[in-house]
Amino acid sequence: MFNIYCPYCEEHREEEEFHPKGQAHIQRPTDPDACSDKAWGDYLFFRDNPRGIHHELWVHAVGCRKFFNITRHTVSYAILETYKMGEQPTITAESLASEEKQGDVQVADGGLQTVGASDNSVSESKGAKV
Amino acid sequence: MQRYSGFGLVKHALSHHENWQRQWRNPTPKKEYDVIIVGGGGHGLATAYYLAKEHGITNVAVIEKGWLGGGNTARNTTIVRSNYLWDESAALYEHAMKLWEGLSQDINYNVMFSQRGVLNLGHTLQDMRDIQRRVNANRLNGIDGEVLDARGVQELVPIMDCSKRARYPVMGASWQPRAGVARHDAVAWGYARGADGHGVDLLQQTEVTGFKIVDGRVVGVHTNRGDIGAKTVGCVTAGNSSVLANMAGFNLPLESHPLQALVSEPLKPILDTVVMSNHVHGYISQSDKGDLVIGAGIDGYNGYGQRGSYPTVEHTLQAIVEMFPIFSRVRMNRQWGGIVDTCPDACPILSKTPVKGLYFNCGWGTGGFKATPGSGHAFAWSLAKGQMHPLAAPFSIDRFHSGALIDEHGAAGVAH
Amino acid sequence: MSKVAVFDTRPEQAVRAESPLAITRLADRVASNASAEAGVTLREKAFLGHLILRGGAIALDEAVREVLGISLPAKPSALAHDESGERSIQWLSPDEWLVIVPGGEEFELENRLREQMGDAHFAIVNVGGGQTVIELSGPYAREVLMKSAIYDVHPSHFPVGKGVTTVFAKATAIIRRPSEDRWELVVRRSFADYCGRWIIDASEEYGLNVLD
Amino acid sequence: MKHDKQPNRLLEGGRIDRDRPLTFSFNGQSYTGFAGDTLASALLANGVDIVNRSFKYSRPRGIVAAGAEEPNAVVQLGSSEAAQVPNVRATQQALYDGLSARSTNGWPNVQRDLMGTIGKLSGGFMPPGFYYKTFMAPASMWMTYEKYIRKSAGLGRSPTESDPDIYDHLHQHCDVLVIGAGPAGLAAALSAARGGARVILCDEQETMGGSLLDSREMLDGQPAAQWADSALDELASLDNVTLLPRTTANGYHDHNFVTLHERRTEHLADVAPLANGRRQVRSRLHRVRAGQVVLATGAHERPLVYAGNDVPGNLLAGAVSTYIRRYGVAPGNKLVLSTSNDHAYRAALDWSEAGREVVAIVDARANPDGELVTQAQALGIRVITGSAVVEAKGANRVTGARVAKIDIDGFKVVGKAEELTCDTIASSGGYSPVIHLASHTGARPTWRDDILGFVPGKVTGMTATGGANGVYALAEVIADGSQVGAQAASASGHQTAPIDLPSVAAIREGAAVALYQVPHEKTTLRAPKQFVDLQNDVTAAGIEVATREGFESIEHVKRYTAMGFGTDQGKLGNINGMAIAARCLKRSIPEVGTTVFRPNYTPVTFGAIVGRHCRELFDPERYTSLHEWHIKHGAEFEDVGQWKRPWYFPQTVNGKPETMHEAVARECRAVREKVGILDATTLGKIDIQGKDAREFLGRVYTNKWEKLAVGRVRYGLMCKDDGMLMDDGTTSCLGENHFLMTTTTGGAAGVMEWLELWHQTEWPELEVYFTSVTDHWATMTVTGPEARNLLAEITDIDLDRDTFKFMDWREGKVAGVPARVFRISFTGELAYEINVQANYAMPVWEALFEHGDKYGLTPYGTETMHVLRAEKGMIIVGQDTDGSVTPEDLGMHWAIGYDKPFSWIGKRALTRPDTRRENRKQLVGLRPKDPKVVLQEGAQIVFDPDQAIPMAMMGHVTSSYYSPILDSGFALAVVKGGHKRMGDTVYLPMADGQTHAAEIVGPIFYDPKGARQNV
Repeated sequence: MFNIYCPYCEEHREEEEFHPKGQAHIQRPTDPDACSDKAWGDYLFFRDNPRGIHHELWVHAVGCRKFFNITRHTVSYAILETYKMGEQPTITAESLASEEKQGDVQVADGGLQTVGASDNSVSESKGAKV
Repeated sequence: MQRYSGFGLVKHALSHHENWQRQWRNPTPKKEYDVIIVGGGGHGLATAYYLAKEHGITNVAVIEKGWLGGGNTARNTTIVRSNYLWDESAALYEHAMKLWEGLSQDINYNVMFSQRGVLNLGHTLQDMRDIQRRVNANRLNGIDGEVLDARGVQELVPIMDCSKRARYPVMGASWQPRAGVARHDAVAWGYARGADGHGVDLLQQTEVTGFKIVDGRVVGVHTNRGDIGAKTVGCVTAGNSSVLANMAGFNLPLESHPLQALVSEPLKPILDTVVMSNHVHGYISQSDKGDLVIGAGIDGYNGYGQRGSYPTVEHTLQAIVEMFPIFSRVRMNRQWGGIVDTCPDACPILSKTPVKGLYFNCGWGTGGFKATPGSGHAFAWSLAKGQMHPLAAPFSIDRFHSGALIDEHGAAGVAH
Repeated sequence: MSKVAVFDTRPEQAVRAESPLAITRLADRVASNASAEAGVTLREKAFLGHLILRGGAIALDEAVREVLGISLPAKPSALAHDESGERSIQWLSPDEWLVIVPGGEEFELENRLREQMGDAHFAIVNVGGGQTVIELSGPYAREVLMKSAIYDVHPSHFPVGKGVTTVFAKATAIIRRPSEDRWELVVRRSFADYCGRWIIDASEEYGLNVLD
Repeated sequence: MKHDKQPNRLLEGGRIDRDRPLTFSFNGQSYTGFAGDTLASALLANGVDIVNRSFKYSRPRGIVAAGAEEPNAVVQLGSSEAAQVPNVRATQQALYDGLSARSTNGWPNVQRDLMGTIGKLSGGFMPPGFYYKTFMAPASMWMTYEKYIRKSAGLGRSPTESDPDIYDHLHQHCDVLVIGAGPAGLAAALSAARGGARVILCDEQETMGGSLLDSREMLDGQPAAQWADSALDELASLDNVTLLPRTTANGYHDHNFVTLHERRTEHLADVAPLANGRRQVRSRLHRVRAGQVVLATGAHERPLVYAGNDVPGNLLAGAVSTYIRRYGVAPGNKLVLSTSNDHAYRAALDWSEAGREVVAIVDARANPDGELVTQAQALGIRVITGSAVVEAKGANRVTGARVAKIDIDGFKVVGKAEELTCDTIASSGGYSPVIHLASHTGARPTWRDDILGFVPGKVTGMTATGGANGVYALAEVIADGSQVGAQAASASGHQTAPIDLPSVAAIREGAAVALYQVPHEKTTLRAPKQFVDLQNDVTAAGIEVATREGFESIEHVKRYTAMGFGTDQGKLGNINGMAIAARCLKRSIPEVGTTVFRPNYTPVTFGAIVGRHCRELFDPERYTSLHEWHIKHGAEFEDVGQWKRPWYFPQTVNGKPETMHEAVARECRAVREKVGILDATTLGKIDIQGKDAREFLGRVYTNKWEKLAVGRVRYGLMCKDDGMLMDDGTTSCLGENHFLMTTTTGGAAGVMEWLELWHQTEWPELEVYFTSVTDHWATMTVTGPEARNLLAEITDIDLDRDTFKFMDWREGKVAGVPARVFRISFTGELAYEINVQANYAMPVWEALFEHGDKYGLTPYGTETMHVLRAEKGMIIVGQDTDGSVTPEDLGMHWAIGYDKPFSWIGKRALTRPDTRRENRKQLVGLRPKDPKVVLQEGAQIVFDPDQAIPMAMMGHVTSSYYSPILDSGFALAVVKGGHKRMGDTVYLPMADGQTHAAEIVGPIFYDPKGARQNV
């Protein structure tokens, strides 16, 4: 369960006080009537769904009731930064491109899971045959 | 291919099980295939199986980055039903249901399809209106089902609290007798063995890293084992569909969410049907091994971590204990999560894409397992014929621009 | 008519009022284990004046100091009282504060604040009928909060003069710490009975004493 | 009674209280143990060999381990039906007086079990996955086969009565959470606490101290256990430390959120006893948010895999030491120890010190030379090197051990086996760090060849120490723990205060050898069963067959064989299984894969996870300020969201309570003919202030607002940007910059957040504030021809029809209470909605009834409200709409401001191809041809009743009632192209075979001109 820093309350709060509201920075077209059906459909339904860095809109629903943005890794679930409405992220997939390659991120595999031969645990072992 | 039977089992026992054949080969990739299926889960393997069996297209590869059936196939709670509200989805899921009913014999692999019936409970007047509407629609679509009152529910599930004491007393339920559960791993393995038997190459530990696209038409895929050519490519990668779509240069109206499930310790048989409640928000069945298999809704945020947030599990068990107070002393053994690709209208996408020859089958959200045979069957038809199967046509990506959504949130309210 | 309709919701003559917790009959419910050595003591502070202030901190601060003699708490989650301790103002969000005053003062207070604020962009809303204050004290009051609320109520994290909106059981509540030994919950009227019954249940092992 | 003497109880030693004997029963037999025993140690003390039957082959099984890793001793606990607890691990259940337990499998009993014989006979026919390969013919038989498969599965049984106990949660927050109170954990907790950090130390056992409690080592010249006691004394004395014994960390979630399960009373009884006269919780779940987590969970010993290794009398070497040193129990007389390492020699030393015979130590290594080896030899114990126990003999108890020289790399037995007579075989194949919790977070374990085990992967804010990190030598463990604890304290902003380390007599240990499955003279497939996962009856042969069949990923192997899917999650078996798979596939263990465990570490009762959120506290019940009146007047309630709303008010008519139909008919007539009153408090109310309030309304509502005058009220529709109706309600202009918006009961919270969303994210420049006043105002709807006359009696507001018009609001006093009165109508009758501050609602309501008698004032509920509004063709969002309905579909073009300057939310979507479709489902009225028929809500509509299934469905009934005023059934429905089908006949084929016919009409059935509400 996430521990989220609310940029308005200026402290970490439990995830249960917040609601996720989808992708951040979705701008409503300024002149909807001039939008093509495709453009309008894209605005309504088509979202980034990255495996990695994602900018999300959240609301501190049981708290200050303010909406704000979270930059979060959708695999490790690490929260890289939270910032207020109207602000832009300082951390993005691009800015992290070098070090935040997915392979470096620890992935929970769920269930009783197995990490295949591609896993880094191999490189760290001397591969002792038994 | 070695046929399985009780007699065969005895024969093998006498030879100390030394002569079992591989259930599928571990081939090296060819240069090119007629069709490449990306994703070795239930839907992908079923697609490959029907391509070979029904359409004679056997020069096919299934490319899986991990191990066969290791994604949502291995993680779902195995409920199979077809009592969906809208004609389009009802038709697709009922198509699957009919295939389920002969699947074990068709693929000579016991998928343990157990038609023990599914109850969808109603706790409010609106729940009951929706149930009536759905069951009436199912009946006129030729899908079995009836509406039960609280007494009828109590008779079917004596251990459930159907009293007025409950916070949200049970007012009734929809009941689909032909629905039930199946053994998830067996579905993947059975289709895999069947497809392999028809000559399909199953390439595990092989990850697609990109698509080869020439003048807007797909001609192959890049993988960690080199490039592989293909005339047609079908992506059946559930939670990772958006990632692959981006590789091909377009976006999908999908969000990948964590969907959690849990099992109790194994118990002696006590629950003989599947019970689902949208309102109290949980569902439960008992596996043949004796575990109570339990789940509920998705987590609200996007997540590829195959784990979700703890409160979701708490609320799920609150719902289960509310419905079944006698389970308070039963223990939760294990909890896990899958990655479900959800659509705005809680319906799947089976569709052509902006890239010629590249097809996507995704967006099944929480309802994918039950559709496995139907999805694979209709998708194979579409890949073979180069046009979408009539049952698949309504599920095109275009609906998100035309507005012709098929809103199944009612039927999909609880993960299932 | 003015641009905003101010309205005194209190009758002049005495009319019977019912607090949100009236229906819970707290005293009857806990009579069984109420006792001298009760670990938790509960008291409803009913019928107080509750006002929500919305607006810019600077403008409101002046007005509030002028009218209430308290300076507007600018720090998140800050809670300020006047000398008497009867009037308080609490930060709820960067542009929202909760004022609680003795019952009957709120209408005049609203008018005076509006005067002070003039044409500034602000809002004042009387919510006194919609919420009530539950005071918890006693050696185990904090344990009861730990059972109920996800927020960290350890003294090192929740000093006197703090107040937060958070999850209490399955309701939303404001938790406040007006003094060393007292905690306050501000709960919505329609959830008050649920919160009351929850507290009774959660404090059972310590013994609950209810004061009117 | 002979059971009173405990044959295996040593005369001295152990941390049990021999002065406090406890009686308990197992499978109906009565036994005696001592305070401080676990059920397992007490059973062993009493010489109980068989505690269960295995679930696949029904083989007799005995106790193997002494802790959480025990796979066999899983019992059914409980002396009464309601107190039944399935699947209790005997090694973790403290003994209490009167404890009653049974084996979970075995028929007629575990001693003589018929399934066992069947298991013996058919064992060979049950290779892994055999059920996938058979039971397929004939197809019709599967459900029958399945019944028997289910019967033979499962461990314990669920109680069939409700739980008499209660549970709860405690939300904990700390700087440092230390999991495990062994040497590493104690040292870590001490140094962190001395640094001033808020520390929580939890340990799953009855007593804290972990391995120190049965260690042979001396710390500062004293028994290790004493050092543990003094460390615990200090920790207990610090008020920044919370000690939680009997508390298992079960789940490690994101951002250092850990769930701890504290068993508060399980060690006392099967139903929680009262504590000073008050109920206490049976167990408590701590939800911990930790700054830093220190993983000090130690390591689990690995058994060796050899033939017959499941016969009772086969134990883990470490368990033997634990039972002797901690419980004063020697679980046999003649011991053979089979080991791959020095550490396990302790078992033999403890055994011989207990005065029992060590037949031999069988060491897989060619020439072991550690100190413990020398000690053993000094005691005259026979040490057989380069060898292992290849097969255990015996059926219900070990009777001997076949020992042979083995070639580990060649995986074969060399030379002839020697059979040693013994009744106990202890084995050790090394140690596996307990990495489960770290795995929960998704961290991938890392294989280390030097310790032949996986260590936890990297987790932010977590450090593993001691055995959990592959550090085993006591001196290093304590040093490591102390340092890790200090670091954790400083990481959370406290000083580092490492402890002064105790002096330990270091014991030099020789290197261990990697041995998992012991070779047998026969091939694995032909040798007697060699068990890997005892609980799920997974054998080495099974794993080999799986790999032969192409299951090459360890995950496939596990799923195909069910290895690790038991309630122990393969704590003993997984690494051995992976090693066997690796051998079969000619790969290394890490190449085959790593196991990532999932919560829970050990199973947790649903009750503990649910806590207090059950029964009457499962979900809040929201009440209006008039709720008590409704109860007193016999209301039946309807759940609307979390609200309890009066549904109808059945009266007793000549001794009989009215049916709902009768009550509703009476209530409807009262409103149409006299006057009725409804508690409408639950409607959402939002106070909107600011100079841009009007502009904002224009953007979120479909209709126009710029001209709404102060004192006036308007109905509005709210859409999402996809054009679909989301909510509706009236909004009143209280002042130029001041509005009161009402929403549907269910939509209140959603609309409030919706307004904030648009204001905060899209239009922050608009000067407007929203505040929920839903709970502040109580709302009473007085409606009916007599409404004005009644209200006039107790209000000072001028009710004259020309000054106080329909869709006006006025303020004044009602029954002496300041009130805002809104002249709006959801019934079609003259109506006044009275809003007063909620604290005064009851006296106003009662005053209305004092004056209401002569007008026949009748309270009515939501059902009557629905009938009356439906007669007027007024929709209910969520009943007549379902998220796929636009305002145009509802024929509400009059409420759509197409020419508003701002492109309001939902407008653009109305011109998409699908929303332009001619045959969209549109709201219409349905008049059944047979007026006696009340159509079913949810009934599907077809145009041609004679078509074959599947039928073309053209719409469905959304609302349908009997109208007492029209004396007929009537309905609202959505029908494809319905607006152009007035007068058409449609058909509704029902489940009972009947097909109803109905005529499409306009949705307004009563007073279409709206005259009655305008009087």
